[in-house]
Amino acid sequence: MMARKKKEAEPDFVPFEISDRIDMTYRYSYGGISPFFRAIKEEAKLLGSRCARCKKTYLPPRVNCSQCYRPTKWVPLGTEGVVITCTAVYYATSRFYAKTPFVCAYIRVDGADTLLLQNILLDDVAQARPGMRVRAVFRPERKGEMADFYFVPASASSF
Amino acid sequence: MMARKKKEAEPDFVPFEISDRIDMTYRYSYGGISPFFRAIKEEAKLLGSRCARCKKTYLPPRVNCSQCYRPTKWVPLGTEGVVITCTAVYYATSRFYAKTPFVCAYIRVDGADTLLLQNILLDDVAQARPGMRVRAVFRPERKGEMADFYFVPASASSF
Amino acid sequence: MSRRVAILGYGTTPFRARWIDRTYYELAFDAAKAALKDAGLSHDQIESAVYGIYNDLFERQFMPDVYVHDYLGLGLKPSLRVTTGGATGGAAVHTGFAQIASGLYDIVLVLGVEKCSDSFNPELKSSTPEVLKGIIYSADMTFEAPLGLTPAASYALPTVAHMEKYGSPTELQMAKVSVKNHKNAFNNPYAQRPERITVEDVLQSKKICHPFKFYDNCLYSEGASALILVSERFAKRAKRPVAWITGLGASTDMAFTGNRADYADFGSSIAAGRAAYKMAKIKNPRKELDFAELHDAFTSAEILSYEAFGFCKPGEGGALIDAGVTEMEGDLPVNPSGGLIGCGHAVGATGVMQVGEAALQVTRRAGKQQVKGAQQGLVQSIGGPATSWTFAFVIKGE
Amino acid sequence: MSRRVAILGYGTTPFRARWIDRTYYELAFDAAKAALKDAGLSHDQIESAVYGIYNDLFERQFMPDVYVHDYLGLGLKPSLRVTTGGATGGAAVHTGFAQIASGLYDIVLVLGVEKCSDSFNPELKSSTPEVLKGIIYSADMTFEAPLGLTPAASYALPTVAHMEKYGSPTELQMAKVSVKNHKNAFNNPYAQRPERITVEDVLQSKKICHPFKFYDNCLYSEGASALILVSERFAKRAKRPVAWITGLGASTDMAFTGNRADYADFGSSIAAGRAAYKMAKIKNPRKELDFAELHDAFTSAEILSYEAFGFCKPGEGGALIDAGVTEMEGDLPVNPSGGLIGCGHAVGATGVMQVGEAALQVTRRAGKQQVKGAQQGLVQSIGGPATSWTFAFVIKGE
Ligand SMILES: [Zn+2]
Ligand SMILES: [Zn+2]
Repeated sequence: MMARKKKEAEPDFVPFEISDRIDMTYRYSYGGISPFFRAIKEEAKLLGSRCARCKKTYLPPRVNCSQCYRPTKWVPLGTEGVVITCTAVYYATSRFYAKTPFVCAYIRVDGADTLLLQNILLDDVAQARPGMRVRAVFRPERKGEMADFYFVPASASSF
Repeated sequence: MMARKKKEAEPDFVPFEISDRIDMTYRYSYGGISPFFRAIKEEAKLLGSRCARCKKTYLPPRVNCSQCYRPTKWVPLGTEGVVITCTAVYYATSRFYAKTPFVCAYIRVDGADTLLLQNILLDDVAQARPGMRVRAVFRPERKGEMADFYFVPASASSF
Repeated sequence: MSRRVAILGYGTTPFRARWIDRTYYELAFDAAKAALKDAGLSHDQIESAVYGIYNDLFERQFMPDVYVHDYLGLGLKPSLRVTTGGATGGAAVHTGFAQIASGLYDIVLVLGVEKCSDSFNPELKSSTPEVLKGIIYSADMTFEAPLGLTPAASYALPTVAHMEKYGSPTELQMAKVSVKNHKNAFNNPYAQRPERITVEDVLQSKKICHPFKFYDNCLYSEGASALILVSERFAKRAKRPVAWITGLGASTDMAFTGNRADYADFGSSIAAGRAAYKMAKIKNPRKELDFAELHDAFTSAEILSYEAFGFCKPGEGGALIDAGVTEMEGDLPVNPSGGLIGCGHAVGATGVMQVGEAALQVTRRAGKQQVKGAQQGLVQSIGGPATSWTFAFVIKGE
Repeated sequence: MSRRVAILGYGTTPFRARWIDRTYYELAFDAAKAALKDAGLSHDQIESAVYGIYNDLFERQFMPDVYVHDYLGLGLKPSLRVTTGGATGGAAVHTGFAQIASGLYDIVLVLGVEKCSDSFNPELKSSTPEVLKGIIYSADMTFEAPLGLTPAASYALPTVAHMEKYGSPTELQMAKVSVKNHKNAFNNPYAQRPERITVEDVLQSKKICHPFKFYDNCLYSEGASALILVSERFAKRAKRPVAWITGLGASTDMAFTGNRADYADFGSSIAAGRAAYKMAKIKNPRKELDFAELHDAFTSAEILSYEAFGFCKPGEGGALIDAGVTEMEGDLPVNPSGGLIGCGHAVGATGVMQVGEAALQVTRRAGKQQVKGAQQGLVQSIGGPATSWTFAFVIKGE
């Protein structure tokens, strides 16, 4: 007993379709958070930003503390963390259609107070679980963007 | 005495830029006004839409009269008209950058009560003037879109 | 509140997967014409228009509202557009309410419209993945969109966090929401997808994004819905009972969602619900509400919303559907219209449609989907990353 | 009107061609922080936020407002976004006004921000033509965008129609507006392009779109501007005089512009001006207004606006600049801030900035650009095809 298709009224003329496209191209500046992406690209390192007053470390970083409106300072973070929540994506957007299935997870990197979204590379995507310890792996070729790294189970010997 | 550049404060870090792109592709339906574009493509003709009650002929056409909320009817229009206002474009968007200069004009096609934007092909774009009589010329290859035709001075022997 | 605001008219197009024979402004026209007829007004009497349209890429037109305004014959009258993701329709109602309550205008058109299915990916020969791409430009383009995030994932991540925290909802409980809303849609002549399905159909349908299967999703729709909001003066001239917006709440949670203290609850719905209940003087929503139209973009969203709006305690939303409380026969029916799962999700139109359906309920004009004795209902409009935005409304009869 | 609305605080970033060291939400933060400081409030006290951001393509982010809201630390407070082309800032102020006048909220942040210069065309190795392309997706995508329309053409077409109907403005009169606004900008520390130029410089500058030359255009800017609007109760607690929004008008003309009865006048500004004057009880604007901040996206727009707002009769706007009336030394200075030509046009921010500058004038805090004895001024925010939208405000001191 599957999808019952509703009968819909037919228009009294034949609709006419054309191909079209909307596009914009960028040289996008990361602005104040440029140091974060430069560190990923050039040093394969994760930087957080810390508000000394609120004792809060942001990752994703922000150069202003949203709680007290004071500037934050850059701090180096480790590359391990814990999964807070996660999902396996089986049906994706046209850009990622061919890459399914893959895992998206919110990870609390050690030393950070906030969660970072990242992919976790697993043999079986159904193994992703909250509570998993994971570590970041940086790709050899990096452009300075989030896709430059991903996570694997902390116990994994290599990927 | 040309542009004085304001001295602006330099940031205390080096901004980081990446290339990026946003795009969407379509098979766009003209919906209720499909007959207008089909007539352009298949018959090289202009159709208006007429409200019998308001005695108003729309071009661009609309299948509902916006004044009295009743349906309109398709009516064939001629291909001559008069320029109401016009401009010569010397600096254009990235899509039309290489095509400058060109003329955009609002034209009242004979029999229509509203104005239609179109290009006017002229030897010298500075010759475009309100009050000019113009006639539509359809390109031999047509896709069913506004760029399938353009206007020339009504007196022009050929283009 | 200085001035009361009534819903005098409501009109909607059917919600469909695609309206190939209508442009977005032609759809909007159909909805506006129906709402005006319902209100017994002519378009000349509209004093201001608020348009809710989510995503310019869907319409293949930036600033689409300005063309709708012309097409509706409202030239020279005031208008503006609001856009807040999936909550766009709710934001439009909120803005129309404020315009009347402020005394600026007495008769306001609130119109939501969306048309997404012109998007098409030529390589995949498919529309949906291209629509999803258009939505994901709304995810944080620096930190999250480049990782393949999807709209479903944006709901799945808090759902999994909620399951981790409370042990619920189960996939079976979620399936029951799908069965209920598909079934309710049979009573709604404008619904896109009424279906008789079983929980097994849901559980066995194609995996989309853990824990969601195909039947846990709403489908994207095209459609337009319109309301005529009026001040008390004009409401009193109506020849039939009208609906009143007696409570209104709004909240926007953190959209860099990793910044939230707790990821497992619908924070913006909790806050918006409290504000709406306070304004409507509702103390015990479970008892005082007769029905609710909730934003079931995914089945779990409806269950988490039961909790957020105090129909039950946190973590007990799954038990509520198990007990049948939110079925049409239960004592707090949820989504008599079929909701986004059964009726459809024409983004900018959705919140407007939900408020309109609630207005039909409290004026006893809801036909086959009428909840008996419906006097007061709740409407929720949510959107954004992990339901950042919520607009909540209490709609009451006379 | 039930409740009066005051401007308690204003803050802005400088307007610049590019803010390479700030993301859009970092710019918004700078403006919000400055406005809060000016108001003497903390961000915790904000009850609701209205964001004005024009074009998601500019920001390389759809739904950009929801990220701004989080970044400003306003999580869980209500927010929404309005977008109405070049008039986006005006629509945001209009919406913030309605939220307070309605009694829904007492303290509302109205924040406009725009960042367009990340757009870049790799073949042309240039930003501006790509920005223009992003704007033209707002032109009617079926009938007009495919013909190469540009934003300049959208203003040039009514300008030529006006010249045809009235024989004015002349290119020389338009040049005088450019000289004036570039000069005024020297007094504005946040202005992007103060310049000392002559009418010959304008007339001889590069042709852009007949009759506009390079110096007839505003330049696209990046920036953010913020207002703190408050109800009377909170305005009375202020330790210094505040500005009041005493008049407000809005109008949206036909956007399928060929449908208009007359193409030669700014219909939406005429209608919005009348509504604003009526509310502010202004009978003779030329005498009762002390200054105006008008939307000079192109020089002719300022002149046509003189006429639309009744500073002179239709067709006599050119004579007004000839007579020096709208110069800083004249009796009705227009654009003391430098306007969009001298200060800049950071689309979503522009209308907010203009209202803020007017508030500075009537509270006598406008520094070097202070108009002597300024008690009451007009602000115009326009946008859309051939200025479809106008939001007009009368700002008054105490
Ligand atoms: Zn802090
Ligand atoms: Zn008619």
